[in-house]
Amino acid sequence: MTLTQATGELLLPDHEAIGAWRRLRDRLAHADRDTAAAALAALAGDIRRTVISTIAGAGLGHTGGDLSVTDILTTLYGAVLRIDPARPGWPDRDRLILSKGHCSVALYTTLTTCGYFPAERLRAFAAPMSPLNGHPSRRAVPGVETSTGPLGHGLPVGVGVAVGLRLRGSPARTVVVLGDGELQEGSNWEAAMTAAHRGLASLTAVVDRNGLQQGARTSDTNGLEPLADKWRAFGWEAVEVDGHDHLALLDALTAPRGDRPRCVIARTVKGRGVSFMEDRVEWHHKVPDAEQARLALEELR
Amino acid sequence: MTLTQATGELLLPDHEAIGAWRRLRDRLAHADRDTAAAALAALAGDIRRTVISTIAGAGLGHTGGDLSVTDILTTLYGAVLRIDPARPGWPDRDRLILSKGHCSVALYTTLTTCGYFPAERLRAFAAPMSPLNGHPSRRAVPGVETSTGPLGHGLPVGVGVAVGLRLRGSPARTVVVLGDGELQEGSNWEAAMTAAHRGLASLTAVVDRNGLQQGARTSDTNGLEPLADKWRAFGWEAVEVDGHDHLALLDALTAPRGDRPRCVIARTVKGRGVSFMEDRVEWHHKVPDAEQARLALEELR
Amino acid sequence: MIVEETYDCRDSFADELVRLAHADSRIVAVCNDSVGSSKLGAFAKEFPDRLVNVGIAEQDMVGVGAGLANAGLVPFVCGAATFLTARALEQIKADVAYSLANVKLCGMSPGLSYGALGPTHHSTEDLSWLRAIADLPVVVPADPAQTRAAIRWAAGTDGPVFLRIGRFPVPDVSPPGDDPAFTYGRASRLREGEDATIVATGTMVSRALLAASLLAERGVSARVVNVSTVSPLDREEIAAAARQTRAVVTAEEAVPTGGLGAAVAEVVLATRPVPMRLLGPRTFAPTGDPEFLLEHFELTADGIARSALEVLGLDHS
Amino acid sequence: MIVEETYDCRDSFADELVRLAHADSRIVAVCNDSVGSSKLGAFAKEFPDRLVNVGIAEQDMVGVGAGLANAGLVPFVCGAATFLTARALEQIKADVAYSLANVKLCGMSPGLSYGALGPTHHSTEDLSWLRAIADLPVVVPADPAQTRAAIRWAAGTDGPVFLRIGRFPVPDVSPPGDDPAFTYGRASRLREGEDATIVATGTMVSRALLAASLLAERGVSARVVNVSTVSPLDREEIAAAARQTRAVVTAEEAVPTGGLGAAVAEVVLATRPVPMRLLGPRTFAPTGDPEFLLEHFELTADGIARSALEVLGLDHS
Ligand SMILES: Cc1ncc(C[n+]2csc(CCOP(=O)(O)OP(=O)(O)O)c2C)c(N)n1
Ligand SMILES: Cc1ncc(C[n+]2csc(CCOP(=O)(O)OP(=O)(O)O)c2C)c(N)n1
Ligand SMILES: [Mg+2]
Ligand SMILES: [Mg+2]
Repeated sequence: MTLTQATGELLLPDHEAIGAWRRLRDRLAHADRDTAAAALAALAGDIRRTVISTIAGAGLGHTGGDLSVTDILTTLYGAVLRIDPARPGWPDRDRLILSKGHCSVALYTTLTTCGYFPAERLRAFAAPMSPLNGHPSRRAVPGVETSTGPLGHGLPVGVGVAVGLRLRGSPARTVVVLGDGELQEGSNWEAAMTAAHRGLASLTAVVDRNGLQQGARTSDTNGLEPLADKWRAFGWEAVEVDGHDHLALLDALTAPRGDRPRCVIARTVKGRGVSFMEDRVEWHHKVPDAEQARLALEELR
Repeated sequence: MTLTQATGELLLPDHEAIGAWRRLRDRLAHADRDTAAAALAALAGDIRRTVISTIAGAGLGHTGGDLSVTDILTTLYGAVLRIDPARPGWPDRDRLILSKGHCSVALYTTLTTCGYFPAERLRAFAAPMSPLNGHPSRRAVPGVETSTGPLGHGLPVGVGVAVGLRLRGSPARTVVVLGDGELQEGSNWEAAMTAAHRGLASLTAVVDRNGLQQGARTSDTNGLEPLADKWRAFGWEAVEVDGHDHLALLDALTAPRGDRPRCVIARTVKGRGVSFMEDRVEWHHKVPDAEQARLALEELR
Repeated sequence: MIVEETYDCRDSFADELVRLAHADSRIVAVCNDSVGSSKLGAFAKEFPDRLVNVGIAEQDMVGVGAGLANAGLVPFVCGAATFLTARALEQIKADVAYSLANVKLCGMSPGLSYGALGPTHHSTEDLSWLRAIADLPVVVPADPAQTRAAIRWAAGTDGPVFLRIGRFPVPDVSPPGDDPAFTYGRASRLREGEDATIVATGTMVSRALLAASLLAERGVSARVVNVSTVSPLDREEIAAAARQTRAVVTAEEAVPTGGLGAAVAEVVLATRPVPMRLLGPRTFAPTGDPEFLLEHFELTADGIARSALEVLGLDHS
Repeated sequence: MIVEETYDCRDSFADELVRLAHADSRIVAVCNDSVGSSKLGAFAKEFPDRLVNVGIAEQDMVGVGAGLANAGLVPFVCGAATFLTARALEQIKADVAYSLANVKLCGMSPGLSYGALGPTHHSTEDLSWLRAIADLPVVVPADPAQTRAAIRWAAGTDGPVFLRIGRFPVPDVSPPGDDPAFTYGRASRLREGEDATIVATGTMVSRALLAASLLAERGVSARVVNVSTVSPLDREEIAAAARQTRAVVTAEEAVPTGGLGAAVAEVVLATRPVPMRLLGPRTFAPTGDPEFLLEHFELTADGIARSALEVLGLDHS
């Protein structure tokens, strides 16, 4: 098969970053809760700052959703997922699918903190011929399991991964990170039904419940509540946590499992960490100008 | 706009049948419950027999689902819907959308009992150039509000109708009849969410809960239970009734309404009324041969 | 080089829709959490009850549109072209086209206009997808005047329509005084020429005109035809091009082998087969802004002119 | 008239899939409550754990296919062609083609084969829809031998494929001894001829051969080319037809102006423009069984032969 997308330079592993990430994982494996919380908070802070400068530099991005999902991704990559960034194709890796693909910058940045590719490459985000386009492409970015961008695609793919891993006898787990507005897409409920029917206990959905979608509050657009009830009626376990509390997320993501898929509804704030962005719908895809970026970075210090 | 589908002869109102239907409606309006039940049962029997002979004659049809939905359609057209078969375009008519469009023969037959077109025309079902093809076409069949056949289309359209009628200040109501297997389509849940968000109290969904889909039981394919909980979690009123009990259906379809859409889960038996078809998956689209048709008609007498 | 003023046709669309909605209370808008990108802000303010935002749910959006039409309203169903078409194609086929529902589907920001948001957001397949559906007029206005005229026409016509509303900035191309600037089913000849014909649609029309100027400098006389109704095609105008000029180049911000290019090719082959070149993206795009991507796919005045020379056998520069 | 034996290619598909699944444990099947119509009954019996029936949910079906591929399996995703494509087109674009997922999409019972079930069940737009998507091979076997060979090829190739598996009964058309009966990307010349070329795909290939016989009786020598890979097209074989014969007729059970016809037209125009006629349905079908509908749309040996005569300018019968 010939790839018709010119992807410019390949993204290759950053072994130094991989080493640092491995040390972090080791440290966290033995740390007490306070130490773990502090380490993850530090990592999240790094990621948020890079998100801001990457978006400001490229003049493109979905700032609000990147900042609301950061702590979820930080917890997953920092302390939960069994992965090997040096071998993105390792058959028994845990899979993370960012279904809300518009928050690619948070994902790309998180992937660099694991060493999938060097952080410098983020400067090419959205640049001509760059492998890093506005939405994650499986063709071009190691660590990206499936190309996302259109909403409502991640959960069906995650269901297929989980079914496939079970068939192959793999212990790997599958996590799909979803937007809340995204749950208006019916494809999610098709997949939710299938996941429950098949008892996919290795599948976790994390909903970034920031209460905002592109143009307005979810509750003013097409209300989702009672959201946990919806998941339960579709046969899932559902828990609600503070989506900016790394330890709460960690607990929800690692708690012992029954025979059902689990949904973690992570209550978050869109634009989290930057006062003038928090819970403001216009920051869905607004790009900070130089001054706003400076202020944001200051607040995130 | 030119219609590119050759539809053969037009279907025109059958004024005699309209008269008979009007008399039935008048009678039912003043009848006690036993009389009403008997009248509707008689009508349903007529419809079932015509369904069998139409399908056997054409060599095409979805016998099982036609027989499971018959009592629902009988109740709706016989006693609930405010319609005028002489004026299928009357702006304030109640709308009935058969989302499970494969059960066209039950619908076509019911429409003839109201006089939308003469019952003789059913003999042309599936014949070359006939207006009556295997799935109801809005272009060709008076009384058909939207073309169905692909599953999961009816409820979104019904939502649009209900929103539109409300906007226009019309008192008309909208009823969508759905298959149970059909509810695996996510488009239904998109529409369910929108209907609840908009408080569409004039919208009713009736689920033909026969427990079977095309190839197997719903519970063996992609289980739907707890089904009422799903609708409730999506913001609807939900009631369960015996889908072959005309009075129970009538009550559920006419009970006073709050400010929410209502789902009537009608427990039915696929192939209802013909012993060797009842609850047998192969009768989803099996066509009775001459002997089977004879036996079926005998049982339905 | 003269820098012309350019416009985002979504603005003309939005403005005209509000104007029409004042005059006709049946007009409603439906969208998928795209009030901003569909430019429905003003509509929402003026007619809050007549905007049905179903959220991120394109199948529902199109079905709701068909239902609104059934109830006697005139819905303009607006969403990014790629999601509207890719996600709701069966609804477009069954609920709208096959049901002959009076629904105006408005595919916003088509082609490559989402730039670095990538191929998942580009709508380059939509013309192929929609042309294949019977009884669905596919209309692609080329500038603000055509956009307004097309919206007016659509609102006044009973039946399904797909309107492709550009986001990529374009200059005026409609001849002043041309009223209406859009006539359903009719292509317009914007420049006469004898050697070759450039048949273009949407964003490519202004580039086709520039290409014709470049070709004139090279002594080549190129006709320019603006096809604003891609389906059904104005067969006469294309047949005239095949009869009267020696080569045809098509240009569109869409996969050409199912889009405008394919439509024109059929008529050329049935009339007088002359050599043709079909310009348009055929692969997933690399990363880059829209201008970069148009260049990447040779969808520039230069690229069009070069193709015309090649197909005329004059490319020995 | 000799009555040839005819076959439902779904049977060959099903049989070959079971055979392959015995040899390769990575092969799994995915379907949308279509175990019967996709002929997966035997597969289900032999490999109950390897059949993922998601129910009536095509978006989920294709997404699940992409996920299974991600997990290292080789999914054959089977559903009626129209629902698979119309309902899950964005999943096909994003999850399969753009993601280069190793998914084999099997569109069953395409074209008009659902007969009187009507236009909602006909899949005549699918070739236009899928050809527009980059990096998605579109394969249309013409008989049992080609079906088996195409399935084998698909199973052994890493990447997305769409296979259009016919239900309408067809006779053998592959030359005996032709092994493999299907070669990806290559069209096969089934009959030599100098006057005109009939380019056909799928169910139309046997009718094209019959048409060539009818034409021979009229003294017209018609070449017959079977295009079993519709995308990417075998440009050389089509270019040869354009160079060596004076007219081209295409025949397919699909909207031709975005399907095979359009693909062939482009090559003809780029090589040596000769007159062409594109046969295939262009409207929603009336009611009728498949045989009736094929006649209605002139997709018969007679219809093809008549078109060839017309395009050669010999239709003064
Ligand atoms: C199918 C589809 N429809 C529309 C869009 C446009 N879109 C991009 S992001 C977005 C809002 C997403 O909201 P949410 O899921 O809540 O994400 P978050 O708040 O985390 O950014 C929309 C509508 C899309 N990407 N895909
Ligand atoms: C989108 C779509 N996928 C698949 C089909 C094929 N199909 C026709 S009927 C049917 C089963 C329907 O089951 P259910 O909704 O339970 O209807 P009923 O039991 O009342 O016949 C299927 C899968 C279809 N018509 N539409
Ligand atoms: Mg959100
Ligand atoms: Mg059922």
